[in-house]
Amino acid sequence: MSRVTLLFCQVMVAVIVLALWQAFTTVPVFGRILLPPFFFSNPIDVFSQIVKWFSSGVIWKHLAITLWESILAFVIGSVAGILVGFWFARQPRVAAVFDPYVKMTNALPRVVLAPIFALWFGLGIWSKVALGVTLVFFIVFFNVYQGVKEVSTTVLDNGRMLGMNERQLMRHVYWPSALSWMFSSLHTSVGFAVVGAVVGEYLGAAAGLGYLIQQAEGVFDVAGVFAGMFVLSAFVILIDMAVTLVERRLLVWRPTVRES
Amino acid sequence: MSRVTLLFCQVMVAVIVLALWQAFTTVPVFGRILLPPFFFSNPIDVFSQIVKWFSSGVIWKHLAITLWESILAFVIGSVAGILVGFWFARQPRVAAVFDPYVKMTNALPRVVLAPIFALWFGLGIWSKVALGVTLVFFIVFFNVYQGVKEVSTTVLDNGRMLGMNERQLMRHVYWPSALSWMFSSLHTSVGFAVVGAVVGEYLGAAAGLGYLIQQAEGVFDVAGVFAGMFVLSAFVILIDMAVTLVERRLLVWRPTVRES
Amino acid sequence: MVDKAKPTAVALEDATVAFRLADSRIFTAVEKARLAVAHGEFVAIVGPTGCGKSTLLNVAAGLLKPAAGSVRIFDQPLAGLNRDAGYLFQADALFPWKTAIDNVAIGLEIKGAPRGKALEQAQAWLTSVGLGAFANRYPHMLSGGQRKRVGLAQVLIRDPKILLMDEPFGPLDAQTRQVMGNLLLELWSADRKAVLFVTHDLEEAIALADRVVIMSAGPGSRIIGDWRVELPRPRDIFEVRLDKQFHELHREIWGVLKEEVMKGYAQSSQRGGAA
Amino acid sequence: MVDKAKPTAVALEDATVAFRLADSRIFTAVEKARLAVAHGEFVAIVGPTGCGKSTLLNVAAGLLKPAAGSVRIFDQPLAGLNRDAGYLFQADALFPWKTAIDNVAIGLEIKGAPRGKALEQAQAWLTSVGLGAFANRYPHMLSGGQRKRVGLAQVLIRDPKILLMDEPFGPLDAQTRQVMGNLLLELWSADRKAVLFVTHDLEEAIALADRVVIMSAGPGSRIIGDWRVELPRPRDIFEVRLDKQFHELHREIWGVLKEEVMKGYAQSSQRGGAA
Amino acid sequence: AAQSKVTIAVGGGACLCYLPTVLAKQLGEYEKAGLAVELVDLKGGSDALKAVLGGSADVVSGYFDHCVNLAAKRQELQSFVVYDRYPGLVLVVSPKHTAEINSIKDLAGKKVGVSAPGSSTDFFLKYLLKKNGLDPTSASVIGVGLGATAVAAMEQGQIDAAVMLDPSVTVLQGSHADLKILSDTRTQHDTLAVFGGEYPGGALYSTAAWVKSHEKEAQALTNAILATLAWIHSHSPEDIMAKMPEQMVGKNKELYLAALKNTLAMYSETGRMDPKGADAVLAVFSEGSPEVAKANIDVGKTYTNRFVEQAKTTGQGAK
Ligand SMILES: Nc1ncnc2c1ncn2[C@@H]1O[C@H](COP(=O)(O)OP(=O)(O)OP(=O)(O)O)[C@@H](O)[C@H]1O
Ligand SMILES: Nc1ncnc2c1ncn2[C@@H]1O[C@H](COP(=O)(O)OP(=O)(O)OP(=O)(O)O)[C@@H](O)[C@H]1O
Ligand SMILES: [Mg+2]
Ligand SMILES: [Mg+2]
Repeated sequence: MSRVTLLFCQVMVAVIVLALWQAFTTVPVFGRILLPPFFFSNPIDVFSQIVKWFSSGVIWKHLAITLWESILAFVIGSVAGILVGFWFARQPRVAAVFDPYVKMTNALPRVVLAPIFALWFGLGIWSKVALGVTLVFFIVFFNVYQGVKEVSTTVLDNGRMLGMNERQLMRHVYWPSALSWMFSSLHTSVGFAVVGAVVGEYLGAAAGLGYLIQQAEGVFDVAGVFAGMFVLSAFVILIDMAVTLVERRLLVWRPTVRES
Repeated sequence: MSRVTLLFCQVMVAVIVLALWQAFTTVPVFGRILLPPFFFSNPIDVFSQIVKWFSSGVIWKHLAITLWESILAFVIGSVAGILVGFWFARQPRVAAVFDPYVKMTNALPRVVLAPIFALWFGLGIWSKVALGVTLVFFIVFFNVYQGVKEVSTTVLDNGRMLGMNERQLMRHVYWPSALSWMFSSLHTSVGFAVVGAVVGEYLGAAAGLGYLIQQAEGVFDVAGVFAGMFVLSAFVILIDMAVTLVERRLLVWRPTVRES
Repeated sequence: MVDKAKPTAVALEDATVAFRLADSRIFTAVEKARLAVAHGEFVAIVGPTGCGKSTLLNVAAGLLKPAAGSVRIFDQPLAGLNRDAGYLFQADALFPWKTAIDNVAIGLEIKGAPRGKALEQAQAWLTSVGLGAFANRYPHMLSGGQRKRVGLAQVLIRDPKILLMDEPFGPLDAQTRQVMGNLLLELWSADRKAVLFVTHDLEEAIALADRVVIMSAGPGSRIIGDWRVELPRPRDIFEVRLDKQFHELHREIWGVLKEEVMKGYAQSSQRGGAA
Repeated sequence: MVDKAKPTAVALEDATVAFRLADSRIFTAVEKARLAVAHGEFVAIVGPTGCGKSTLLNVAAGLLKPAAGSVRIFDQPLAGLNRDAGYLFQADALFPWKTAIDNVAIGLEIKGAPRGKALEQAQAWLTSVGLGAFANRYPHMLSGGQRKRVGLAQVLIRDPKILLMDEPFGPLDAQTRQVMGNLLLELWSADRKAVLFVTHDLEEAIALADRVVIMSAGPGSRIIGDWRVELPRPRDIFEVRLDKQFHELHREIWGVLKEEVMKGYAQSSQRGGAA
Repeated sequence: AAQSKVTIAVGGGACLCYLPTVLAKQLGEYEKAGLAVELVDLKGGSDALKAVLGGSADVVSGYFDHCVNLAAKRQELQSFVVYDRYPGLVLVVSPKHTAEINSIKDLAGKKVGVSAPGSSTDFFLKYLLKKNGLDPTSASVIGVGLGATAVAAMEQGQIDAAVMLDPSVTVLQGSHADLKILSDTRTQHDTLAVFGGEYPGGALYSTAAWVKSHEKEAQALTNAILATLAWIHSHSPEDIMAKMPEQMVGKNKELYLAALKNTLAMYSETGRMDPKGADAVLAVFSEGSPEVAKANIDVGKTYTNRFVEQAKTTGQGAK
């Protein structure tokens, strides 16, 4: 499939979804409006809201804050996840001891922790970053942990017989071998970083997209809510593209899959 | 490390953490209480709250509801994630077209969607299940998708040359090969299923642990909040153990890692 | 050279195979290979390492598309996978999540054979490759030679009309090699499959095959020799080596081969040279 | 049999190796193996497939702990990995994420050699194994024999005091095999490493080694023969085969080996038998 | 002179009950009083309060009842200016259940929505039930929040009734002209009927320690709020709406205006705490929470009118 066809298909999907959305919010089906506008707004309103935000420029400040929070959460969370994942995988005893606690921590509802984050990190961006980090960390951690354990035994033995010490094994064997696991988790966690930031703002903030969404929600301005979410999603795609670029660069060595 | 030593270490970790917690909430360090009891309660209060819940039996109803929601969210989310993951991995065109949309959807703040879930699924357990599903699905999906693509080319070619059709390849090649990816994501998503359920309850419910936690929060009963989270975490460990059992059973064929 | 009476099982017509390298240069591994294997014919391919033998089998299997030229299987142009062929890969290709017996039985199960019967036959096959006692081992618990033999049983149990074998006896000791060779010949003579057999052992090639094909050193490797082996059938692999004709043929082919190898070695070891 | 003057590089003393199978039965692969390789000695191990040759090398490398018996390296009991040894594995063990040249250079880089110098030497090594032109290929772009040779260069560049080689020339054609064999002998005679060399080619074993050791068929494989090869050094692998002494030795060892193989084959192919 | 910086944590900025805090900022009243104020929006009153207790904000703009509630936890909070004289809580019957429920007494055994269990709305419900001779636990309480979830639940009749705030009430009134309201404390009448006096809603409060050590700031805040209240009562709802930030008004201007009109009476004219109201708060909470009932709280410590008095004597709004 060429790039052009692909783009065309993608645009078609968007068009169809938007058309259905518009139709179901305005035209009754069997005497009932399937998507009540009170909850779903409609694409035209949402679009005009987005246009207004961008043309008036109010959005930039909020967007910048949210993006910055997301990126910080993503970077800090994934770096921590990678480090701890490696550490656990290489220290099976430590891992065995802490395993249940890690899993317990992962099950804590982050929303409930918000006041504690506010206590520790204040009401500025850092409490939102912390919320995002608690989501990203676990996703990356579990994958890296598993990825390191999946190293081919032969290749690992070869590294050891070549005289690699723990640090060198890490760099030349575990790290490249766990890369595809890591990237898989990074793709998931890009979204979660943003979710964390927005939920953080939603729970308490003075600016950011989450704040905008909350304001809109408070006055039942669904178009505003959806517009906020759209802008968000669009920017996630951008961050994800950056991740994909890095991935391509680091994984050049993989055989390209044969066409079937 | 024998099972006994391991258990001992694990218990020790818990004891130390609890002791520190107790100490920091009561004894001032440099004239300051590090963990203000208003935010952190203290282990003894939390413990007595848990005991009270269980001895009076009030907890069972709430626990049962939350567990049931979590399990449903976990099962539905992961089955859907696995199916869609496989489908996308085997249909690269479909995957290419929908890829940006999946990523966009993953970045939607679920909390904001709560009203829509309430509208569609009511205030009963299903709206909470839906919230959990939106978390679990993406985690499992991304990993299964990647896992299927990571199949060794030689083994895949062998399967194809042995005359396997798409269904048989799925069953005999892709599925077993993607298993360890899948389980890695399942371990992550157990926690997220619970988080989804609790957050859902937190946003609107008549029962469940999230409801209990929220009630406690409303009257500034931090011990109650922590007690709720503890009970939750403990049960996550149980679900995770079930997952691990299945994993062990399905992955018998793997070489056990050599002691280094 | 092809027997006109029999249909052609595999025909490569001026097949050229090229790979795109990382720096997006093109590496031509095989150039204009022309090879026809008649139905029931046993053809051995010998050539210096890296000349393109595996590549040729991949083309015949339909796993690789030639950049130019065509592939015909039983006189039909090959589109997609070659469904008539069984392929024993050079690399380890067993399913790591299946025991030896399941690995062998899968070939029958795919065709819809009931599991009980498939297992029974698989056990018989394991026994004939000398692994009856290892039925319940997972591949990582087997030695290199044992894995190869499980792979052999996996391919043979399906009874394909065309056999593509890439160094099937490589990691076996000389004695086991002969046993396996005789097993293969027995099977082959029973219902005359077309066999494409890659080996580095010229003696083995002559002892087994109807024709021995020699490839030149790569890149752009070609088929540079094609000898008919007129030794009488049925043959015993060990005894046939005592034949005078055998020795003459061996010397003749070896002369060509040796020169080719040295050429290839000289070429490919230069920095930035051919590749 | 060991030369008393030289220190012993590798000494297995009644080493027994057992594996736990999936059904938690114990499979004894090697039983009471007793083998001493003197400093500077070249020992070839030959034996039926699946007898435990690779297992023995793993023990000498410190990758496997024997269930009973001990391993001594330069007269020190081996705890953990054998840091003096270089090991060319039977299976493919190149780092798939490194190009051929990086795969070779890594051996030096680990020791702290500057990258420029390591690459330079790696290129030289690639050239001597005939792959100078393939320096920038990732392993999956190489043929089976090419990968093996990169592996060979990877091990040799480190110049280890003990060489463990598991069928290093398996997937190579006869001609390249000889070239590689001569290369190995040249290196070895320059600074007399201790070499443990597993092969299925008895001629190769005799042509290269000071001693040829034969293992019995498994399970519970033992070392059942140990021949000293008194052919004069330096040898040319091809020419040494014309020697009369060579042929006598070959016949003698072959007699023992053949019997052993047939025994092993009969044993292991019975259902539920040995394994 | 350098302005003092004050961070105010608002317990859900979108609620009309907190409008004066936001409006004061829009009008520039804080600056006039010599303060640089940052408004931070939190999900709810209790989150705002925690932010202040944790030290990340200085002052809460939220419901006064938390001061009483927390006195039971030995946290000393003190309100210094009250801008809502009625609580604005409305007990609404779901349009789907209008027929079955005619009075509070009919709520026994029914499902009633509150913003969250343990919240002010919850206590209000329990108090009403008790006052009408029912067991406070006789209705089952469901947390539905204050926003769209609550509206959806009401529209679909998933709950029989709910305690709501504006603008949600107005939204429902907009689509159901015959919406049945059992108690409407946006009005003086119902507030007096239920609580026997004015009942404080939104107020500015902080820890007693902060108030003591930041007299100047507390005074300035009081002045700003008083000035804003005066402005509110001297302008039309349209004028007020025009001053509010656009994202808080949203696209549906009529809705906002309607809600604002419903709410206007709620805003205090004096900023004073009515001592009877404070006692009523204690009574309400004693009803729902045994802990508060037991705690022997001195309500007098939870508020002070001295800043309001001071403002009166110097003339409203520091000039
Ligand atoms: N994916 C690839 N990309 C680039 N070059 C490749 C690729 N696969 C194989 N080659 C090159 O094509 C040539 C032929 O490879 P092939 O594997 O067919 O050799 P072969 O004859 O089977 O060798 P051997 O006896 O060592 O197995 C080699 O030079 C190899 O380097
Ligand atoms: N992990 C394992 N678990 C159980 N059995 C094993 C394991 N590894 C090897 N074995 C068994 O031990 C025996 C010796 O294996 P080994 O790999 O040493 O044989 P080998 O002599 O190298 O054979 P080959 O020439 O085929 O490579 C074999 O019978 C094999 O099945
Ligand atoms: Mg090959
Ligand atoms: Mg071996």
